[in-house]
Amino acid sequence: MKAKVHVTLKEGVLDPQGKAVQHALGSLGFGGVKGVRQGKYIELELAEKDPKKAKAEVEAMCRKLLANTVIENYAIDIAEK
Amino acid sequence: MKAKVHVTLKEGVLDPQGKAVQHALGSLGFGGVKGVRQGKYIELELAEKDPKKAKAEVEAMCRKLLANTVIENYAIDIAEK
Amino acid sequence: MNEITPATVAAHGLSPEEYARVRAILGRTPNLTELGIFSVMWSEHCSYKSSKKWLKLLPTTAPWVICGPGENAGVIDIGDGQAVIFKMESHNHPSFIEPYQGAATGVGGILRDVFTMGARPIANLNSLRFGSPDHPRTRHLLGGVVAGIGGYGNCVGVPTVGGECTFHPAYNGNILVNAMTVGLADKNRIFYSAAKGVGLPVVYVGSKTGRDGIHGATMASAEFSEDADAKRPTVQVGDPFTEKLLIEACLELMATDAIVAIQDMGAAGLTSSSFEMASKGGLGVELDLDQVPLREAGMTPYEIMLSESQERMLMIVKPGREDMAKRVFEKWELDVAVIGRTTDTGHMILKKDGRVVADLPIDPLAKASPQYDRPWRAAPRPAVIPAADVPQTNDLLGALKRLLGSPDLASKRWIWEQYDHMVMADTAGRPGGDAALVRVHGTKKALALTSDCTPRYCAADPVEGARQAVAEAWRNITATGATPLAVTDNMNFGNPEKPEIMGQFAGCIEGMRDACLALDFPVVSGNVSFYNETNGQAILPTPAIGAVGLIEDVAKAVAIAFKVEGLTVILVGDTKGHLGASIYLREICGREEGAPPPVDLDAERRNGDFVRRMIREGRIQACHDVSDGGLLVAVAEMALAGSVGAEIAPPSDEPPLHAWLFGEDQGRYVAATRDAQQVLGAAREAGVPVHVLGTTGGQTLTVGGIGSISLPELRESHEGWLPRYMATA
Amino acid sequence: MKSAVIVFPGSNCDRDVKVALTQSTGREPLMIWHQDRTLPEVDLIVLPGGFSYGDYLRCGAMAAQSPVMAEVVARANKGVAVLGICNGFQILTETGLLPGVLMRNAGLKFVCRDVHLRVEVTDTVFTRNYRKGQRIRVPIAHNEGNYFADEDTLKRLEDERRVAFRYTDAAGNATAEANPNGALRNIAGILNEKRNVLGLMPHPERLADALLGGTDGRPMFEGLAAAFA
Ligand SMILES: Nc1ncnc2c1ncn2[C@@H]1O[C@H](COP(=O)(O)OP(=O)(O)O)[C@@H](O)[C@H]1O
Ligand SMILES: [Mg+2]
Repeated sequence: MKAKVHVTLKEGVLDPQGKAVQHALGSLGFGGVKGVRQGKYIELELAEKDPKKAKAEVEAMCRKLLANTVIENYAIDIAEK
Repeated sequence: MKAKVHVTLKEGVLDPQGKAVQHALGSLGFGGVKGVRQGKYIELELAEKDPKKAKAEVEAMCRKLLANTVIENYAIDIAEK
Repeated sequence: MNEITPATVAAHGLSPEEYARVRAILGRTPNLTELGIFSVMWSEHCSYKSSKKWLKLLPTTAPWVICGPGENAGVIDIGDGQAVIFKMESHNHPSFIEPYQGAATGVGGILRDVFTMGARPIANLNSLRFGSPDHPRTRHLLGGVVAGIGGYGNCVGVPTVGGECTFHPAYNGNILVNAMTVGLADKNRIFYSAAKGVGLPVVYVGSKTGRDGIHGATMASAEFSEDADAKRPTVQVGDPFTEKLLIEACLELMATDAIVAIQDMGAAGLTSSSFEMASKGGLGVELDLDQVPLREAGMTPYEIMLSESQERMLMIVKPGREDMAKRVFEKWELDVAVIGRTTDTGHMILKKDGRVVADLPIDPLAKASPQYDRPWRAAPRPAVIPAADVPQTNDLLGALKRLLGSPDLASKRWIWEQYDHMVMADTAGRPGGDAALVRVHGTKKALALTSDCTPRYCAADPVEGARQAVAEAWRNITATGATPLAVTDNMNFGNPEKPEIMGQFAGCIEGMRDACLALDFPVVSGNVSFYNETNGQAILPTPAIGAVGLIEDVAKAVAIAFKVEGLTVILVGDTKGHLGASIYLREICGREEGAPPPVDLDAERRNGDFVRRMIREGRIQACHDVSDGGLLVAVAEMALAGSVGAEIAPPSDEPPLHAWLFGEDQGRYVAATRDAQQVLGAAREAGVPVHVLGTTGGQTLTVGGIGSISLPELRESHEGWLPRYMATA
Repeated sequence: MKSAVIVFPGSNCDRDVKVALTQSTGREPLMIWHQDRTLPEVDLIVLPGGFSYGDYLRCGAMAAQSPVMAEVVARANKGVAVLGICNGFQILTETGLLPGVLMRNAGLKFVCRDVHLRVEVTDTVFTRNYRKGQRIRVPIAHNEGNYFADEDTLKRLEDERRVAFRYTDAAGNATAEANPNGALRNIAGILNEKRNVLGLMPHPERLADALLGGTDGRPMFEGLAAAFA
């Protein structure tokens, strides 16, 4: 199974990176860009064959390691290949 | 319009972070995890109303700033809200 | 929740009596915004209500002190028209909740305290305490805190040159993260926080205000319980890049005559900064909250006033200088806005959407802030443990190896290599020695910087332990050849409402006072962090001492390393063999008990002054004070630092060998000299006890009559522990 | 020698390199703000270390888009000497003046310590005062110094003798243990084809003063001064 994980900052949490990127885009002439937020995108392959169990496993990984749940949310997609 | 951008490392490019995450998952007891790759996920809001034009604009942002095309690929999703 | 109920009052950390006082001052019931303001202004963190009475006992003056406690940081004179500005501050609770961001924002906060006074920050230090290495959270907390300190300090480009890091189960539920910043300023260009003049613009600069850390100050003033997780959303995220721009922009504007007063927005953000500036200047202030740059839509006055968003400053500027301020901050791409003006009403008036949303009298609020004389009880002094009652292992060199590889004594290289300790290209004495040496840019002079505390001594005997903490800081500076000048402190304790905790606090103040007076080492700034308890379990009393010294010619300073073979190794100071509360007793005998080593402040001063003089006269080539672990540990550290061994001979009679090798008697230094005869002669004249220990050379450490151990074997133990510990998940 | 140091928001070794240049050449460099679109005539342009734009997004990515960089690229292409130290190296790869990228350290930690380097080539204005094969000690301080390039690029760099410095042990051997960040082939610094652009992760400006513990960085600045005397 393949898992795709999005880790994003919770709403209201300051995103210094997003802020700087937004600013830089502005100076590069891309006007009208707002609300830039930068997160992480993680792909992994799992030995687990059962989608339900795979999802539960990745959930545990997110809570334990992949996401900092104090300030971050995560979303998991499980796919066949 | 809202744009979602995935920036991922090209195949064949070493990913020290992904490797370390994989290793850490292993020592946390998550066996059978392979092929961990870590990329970036960027969300932005655009003033542009036309989806085609919006996409072209974000393409330009990716080439100029958001991705380093020597080692990274990017993928763009444009959504209504 | 706009109605003020007893539950609302309690949720704001105000006691019913305090709330009654609020109502008496206002002559009415406060609204929620006003209550919020009272709650942070009267929090322990901002008002020092339990500690003020005691802090007054500390000596704070000396001819070289320009500004003592009361401002953002302390200021001392280092000659040639220059001043050093420094302070230490805690970020314990936030770091426990989110170690990376907690520690990072701790560094950001203390940097702002220093550059707000006009100084360019030139060095950071940090004093860290973690729980037992076996505790399941320790590794994660340590890794996160160190990465956070590095992440922030490295990015702003201020070298992190020193600190300390020890472990004890008492910190399992309450780690300590104390950060210190040292800055350099022109003596006649120091900025203070008192507003002067009516009708002057109040200017906001830095990052936008978001809903970060609302209630941070009250959180720092409350005890932890198991539901600490529920408090998570108050975590703030640091933006070191913006801080770096803020430093440059503020220093640029400070070079003009635009600023009347300036204050960083720290704990309690806009509330305490505006309040303090007005209160110190005896003025009123009127703020238009619609002008405050906001990050999020729909923020209420309550949220705007209590937000602890980072990287923000508040200034009062001269009339007509708003545009100049704007130009500078816009060049650095920072937000800047005039958000109000000073008044002569003595009131703080907040407006939003054209309506008055709060109206508070400033003076009564500041003056009537509660002050407590909390009951206290001194702990009984533990018995002195005679060396003869402590078993001697038959493998003394094995014991040395174990001590060097024990968590408290193991090398902290793993930590400091994650800190850029060389940026600014003035670090003449890097981490790993006694005090770090940072050259005063463009001169031959250098500052010697250190932070010290031995909490197990303070737990055993707060008075003696605090004397020791001050003495050790003084000694670490002296061991480089520098003259100790002044102290900042960070008093970390449990719940002050408990008499035994207040007893520890009172005892530590007494000890610090004794030592600071005897060593001419005034306290110029500091911070108190109470309520370091989880589920009723308090931390060890931890009065961390940060200190600054000065050497006129950095070329004369010495380091701890044995670099040359054939030097005579000497010991300065008396050795009685005190093993009570020692590392040997704990690590080898598994006992944590007994009175700590007493500090003879007269001897301390005599020995230190002698060592410093010998260094300045070029008679000593390497020097290290003797502290944790005792004499043999000190000699081993010197050998490892320079990769040159030594052979030393123990005395023939008293004290017992293990007590001589591992006793933690105070006021001692190990030095290597090529002028042994002159040094011994000078010592005799000065009435300072000096013993010849042996000679440097080879690749082993040899103790006569006992045996040898190779430096690689010792190094493996000393350098290996922390990386190995952190590598295991 | 006339030199210019480019200052980006977040640069923090700009002053350090200014001091080193002034000490070894007797002449102060011009400090150029990144917003400037013009550059005075100079012999050497330095992109200093630090955290331009906080190292956010990718190290050097935003700085590479600064107004002044277009002019820096133009000068480099005309043969003006350009030296990128640490963050400056990252900026040079982001502009394409140098090939490859600097990725996160293999150990995933910021590393600040002295390392040993082997000087691989001496036929450049930057390294002419060193001996070929000389082993020097210089500090590193970075989180992203893990040099990566594809095989073809690496081969070209080697064939054209464009690797300027390699991480080695004290004896001068480029071992895996001596590699502080996982850089391919222990690469610490590389040159462009014309050999007038050098990017390196270590900080020669931090060890150019005996009081700071060594002077192995000094020959780089003295060599430059001599080249443009
Ligand atoms: N958290 C830390 N950050 C930076 N340096 C540290 C830290 N902990 C320890 N060090 C450094 O390690 C060395 C030894 O520390 P310590 O044993 O506390 O010294 P001492 O006993 O002389 O006070 C010192 O140079 C100190 O600055
Ligand atoms: Mg010491």
